[in-house]
Amino acid sequence: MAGVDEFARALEDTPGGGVVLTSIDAISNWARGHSLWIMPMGTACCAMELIAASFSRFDFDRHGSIPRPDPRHTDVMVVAGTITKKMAPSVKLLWEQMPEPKWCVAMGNCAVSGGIFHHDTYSVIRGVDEFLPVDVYIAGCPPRPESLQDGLLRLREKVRSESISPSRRRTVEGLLPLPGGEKR
Amino acid sequence: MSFVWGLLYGTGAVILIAGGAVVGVWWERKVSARIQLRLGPQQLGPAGSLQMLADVPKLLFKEDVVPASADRLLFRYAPLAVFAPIAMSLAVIPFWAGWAPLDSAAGVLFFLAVPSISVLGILFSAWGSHNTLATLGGVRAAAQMVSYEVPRALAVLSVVVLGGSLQPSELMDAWRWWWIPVTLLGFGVYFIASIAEMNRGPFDLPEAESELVAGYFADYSGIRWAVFMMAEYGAMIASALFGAALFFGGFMWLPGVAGLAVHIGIAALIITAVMWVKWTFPRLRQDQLMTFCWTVLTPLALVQLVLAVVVALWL
Amino acid sequence: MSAECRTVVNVGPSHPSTHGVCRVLVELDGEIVRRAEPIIGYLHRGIEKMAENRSYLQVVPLTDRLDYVGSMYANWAYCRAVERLAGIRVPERAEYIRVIVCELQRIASHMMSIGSTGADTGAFTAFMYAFNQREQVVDLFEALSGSRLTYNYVRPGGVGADLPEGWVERCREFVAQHPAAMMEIDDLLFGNVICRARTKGIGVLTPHDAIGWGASGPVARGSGVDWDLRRDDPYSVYPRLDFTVPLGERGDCYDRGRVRLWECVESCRIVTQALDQLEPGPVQAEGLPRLLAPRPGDAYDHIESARGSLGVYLVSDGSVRPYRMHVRSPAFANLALLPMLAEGHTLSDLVVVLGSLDPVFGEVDR
Amino acid sequence: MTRMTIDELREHLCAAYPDLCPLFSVEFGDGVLLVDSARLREALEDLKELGFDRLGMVTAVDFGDEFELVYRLTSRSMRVGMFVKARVPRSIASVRSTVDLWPSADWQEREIFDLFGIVFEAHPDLRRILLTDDWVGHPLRKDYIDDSIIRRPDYL
Repeated sequence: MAGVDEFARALEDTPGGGVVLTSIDAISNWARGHSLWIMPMGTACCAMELIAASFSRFDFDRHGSIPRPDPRHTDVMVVAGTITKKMAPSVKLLWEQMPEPKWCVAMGNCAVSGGIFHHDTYSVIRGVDEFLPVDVYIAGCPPRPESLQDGLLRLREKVRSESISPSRRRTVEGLLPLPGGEKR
Repeated sequence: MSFVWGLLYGTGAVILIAGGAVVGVWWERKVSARIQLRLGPQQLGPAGSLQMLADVPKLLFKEDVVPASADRLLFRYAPLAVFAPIAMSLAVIPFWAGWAPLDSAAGVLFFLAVPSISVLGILFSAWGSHNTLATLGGVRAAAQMVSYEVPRALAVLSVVVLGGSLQPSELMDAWRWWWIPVTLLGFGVYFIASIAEMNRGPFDLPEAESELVAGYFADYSGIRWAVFMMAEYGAMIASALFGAALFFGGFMWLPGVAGLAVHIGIAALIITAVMWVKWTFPRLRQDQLMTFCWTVLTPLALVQLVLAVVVALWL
Repeated sequence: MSAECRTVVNVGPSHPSTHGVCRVLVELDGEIVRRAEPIIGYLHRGIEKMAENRSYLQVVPLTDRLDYVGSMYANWAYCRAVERLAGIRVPERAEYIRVIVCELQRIASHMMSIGSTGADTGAFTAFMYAFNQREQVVDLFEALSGSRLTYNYVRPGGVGADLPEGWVERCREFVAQHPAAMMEIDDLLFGNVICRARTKGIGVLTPHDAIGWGASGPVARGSGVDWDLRRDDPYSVYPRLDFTVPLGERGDCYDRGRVRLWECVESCRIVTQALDQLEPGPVQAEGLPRLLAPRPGDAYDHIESARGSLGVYLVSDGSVRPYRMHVRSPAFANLALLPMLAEGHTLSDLVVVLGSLDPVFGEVDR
Repeated sequence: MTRMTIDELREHLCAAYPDLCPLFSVEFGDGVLLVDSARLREALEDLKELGFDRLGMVTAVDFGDEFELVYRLTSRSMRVGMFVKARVPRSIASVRSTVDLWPSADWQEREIFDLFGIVFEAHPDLRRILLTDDWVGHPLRKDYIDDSIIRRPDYL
């Protein structure tokens, strides 16, 4: 993305370039927002609702969101379900395999905070935000597909505020270390 | 002069395939949705027809990932090696009475031979990705595409026997409506073999989603992956247009632009049938796929060929 | 080919057809699987440990999350163990309701399994059709418990709430249309020549192995092992209901799928009979203390879940919390068969075999 | 093939193996055979001979100084299930594997090894199964300590 960054900087330095930059941003954000392909990182119960979401009844294809099992083809990782210490390195690896720009949705209480598995257990990571930068949190155990729909539409709003220019981009903390150190 | 003509043609073919792929993907999403009791894209444009206008720029703006362990040269240029032969194959398809963009004396042969080169591109991508699943997919694709060449060529040959020419325009001039019943079996073989050629369900083993995740293009992202998809749809469009011309007469039914419309209409029906098959049938296994090719499809194509020869001699 | 030519392929832990988070290390010789080793534990959440720090009633929501495709089963198995331990008598109406919801749950769970056979073989459309049937069951359960997936409905001493108004009629409607819908899915999937070719003769499980490896449910019955706890170790009101236990012959993926299919039809019969016999009454045992504290000892009880015999082993030390809870998970036992069944088949068959064992990893890993 | 009651089972067992008879008791409606850990293997072999062809469940319970191993056996021919229990001292938590009798013990014994640290001798492949290979400790032991555990406030 270095070339894009330089191009964006050059545009900002050019008089009137800001207008062009804003237009490019508008187009790319519109396109990205309306074509959020899902990487279904379903591990537990929420995965069932994630499946239901793209099936006949709820049909996320209506919004242009289709699930693709291959991380390289997707934009949004929907972490649906409990992430255990054994699973976390795989989730992180899949996240790293996704091409930029990418977003992460924590679906369900387990992915948000550990939920019902927050206390007393030795193997669960309490929230996927301990090692991934989460954009949208969806509560529920499991959330209904409608909630996921709402979450994706909110993500679309968030995408709308992004920019290809580094100076206008929101700052995200990159990848966080896995709790308890790196294990792979 | 021929260079300029070639440049013009190339641009035209790319635009045609890109446009066709955009419409095709939308159509496929709608057709699959209808089959699966869903609605499909709905939000952008009437019936979601502008959905691809969002998808394509998104893929364009996506990061272009090259895995660290990949063979960079092969990995980067494999999509082109898949796409270019398919775009080239469009050149010999007759669209107009007495005219094809490249009306070569061996045009039919060209159409059968050139798209097969894309199997090299698939092998490049599979090998270049340095990924076991991708390699498996690539090897599957190679075996499958090389094998299904045979029945496909034999099926087309039966039309050639009837027409007595390998030149697309001459072949089409010789075309008569009663060829349809004579070559119907041939069309069946051509249809099935073409589905296998373009790696679509139920022959989509190279990219089998439930086994190999995405097969040979598993490591491609953004626009490079889009080129693979375009090649797939391009192959579908080329096969459908060519089949519509040879087996159903295409533009021969009506003069001028109306004929072209009929041609495209028949091709669209064929494409829809391809999608219908994909979204209804389960996937074959590799050994079943090969057995089917050699013990069912090839003999059937030979029967068709004999039939066509008999008819041609009898006339 | 010599052993040096083997390729090791890693399937999972996030793979479209592992039905959750299972990793299978596959040694391939060309396309032929020479060794497949399932690696589980990616969803091990320590539910058994958590249960030791919850009161008996608070464990019920945890059991929901065990088998998330069929939450009612784990609820029921746990509640039966608690009831056995604490000597609770469950009212008859509650038993009938439990049977009804569990048979509906069997339909919902089998729909998922049959549908995913379609998805594994590449016929995604059949999955959608099956899932639509599942959605209807889920709707019924939502009316009962307010949740689409984790019901927390079967409680120690009865069920959470009585059937809402009009529920029986809705249930009858569903059960009436289901066999026909089932046949449609059957035509779409097992009626298809490709699907038959993909499942027949694949992953053959002999009855001897099925018994030795502790397989249960449709996996064992697909091999012709005539063992169904509903009939052979009758519990609840099953003795009063008339049903047959479908059996397979060859023990391949096809038979396992067909057994599931026929079980759904049988479940419809059971639900109809149970609805006919349902009489008004209380749905919760009277006089239960808010905090159960059974006398010290241990109890085991099992039910026939969609995956096989699901047992819960509870140890009480006389306090208000279980001293130890262990779940005998049928999916865990069935999944152990994978290396044996997949060997010698191709990689494409591996996913079909895995799908036909119908593992739910919440239950496998616990 | 009728269902055998607990009493019939006791008679059947006593007739076949008189030495096991005094160890048999009934608890919450289930037959329980409480054996010494040294004789566990022998008892299980005898019961397999008797017709208990399925090992439904193996698990362990931590009782402080001792671990109790619980085997749930089922017989298809007699249509009855029963328990075999044996206690092993915590200091030498080791017992003979039953994989050769019932293959279904394979993964279950691995699980017990993983979560309790009880070693099964002659097990073909005794590795951790649910937790990662580099995990420290055996979590289902009552004295397991892990800094990452957050204790739940005692609401009840």
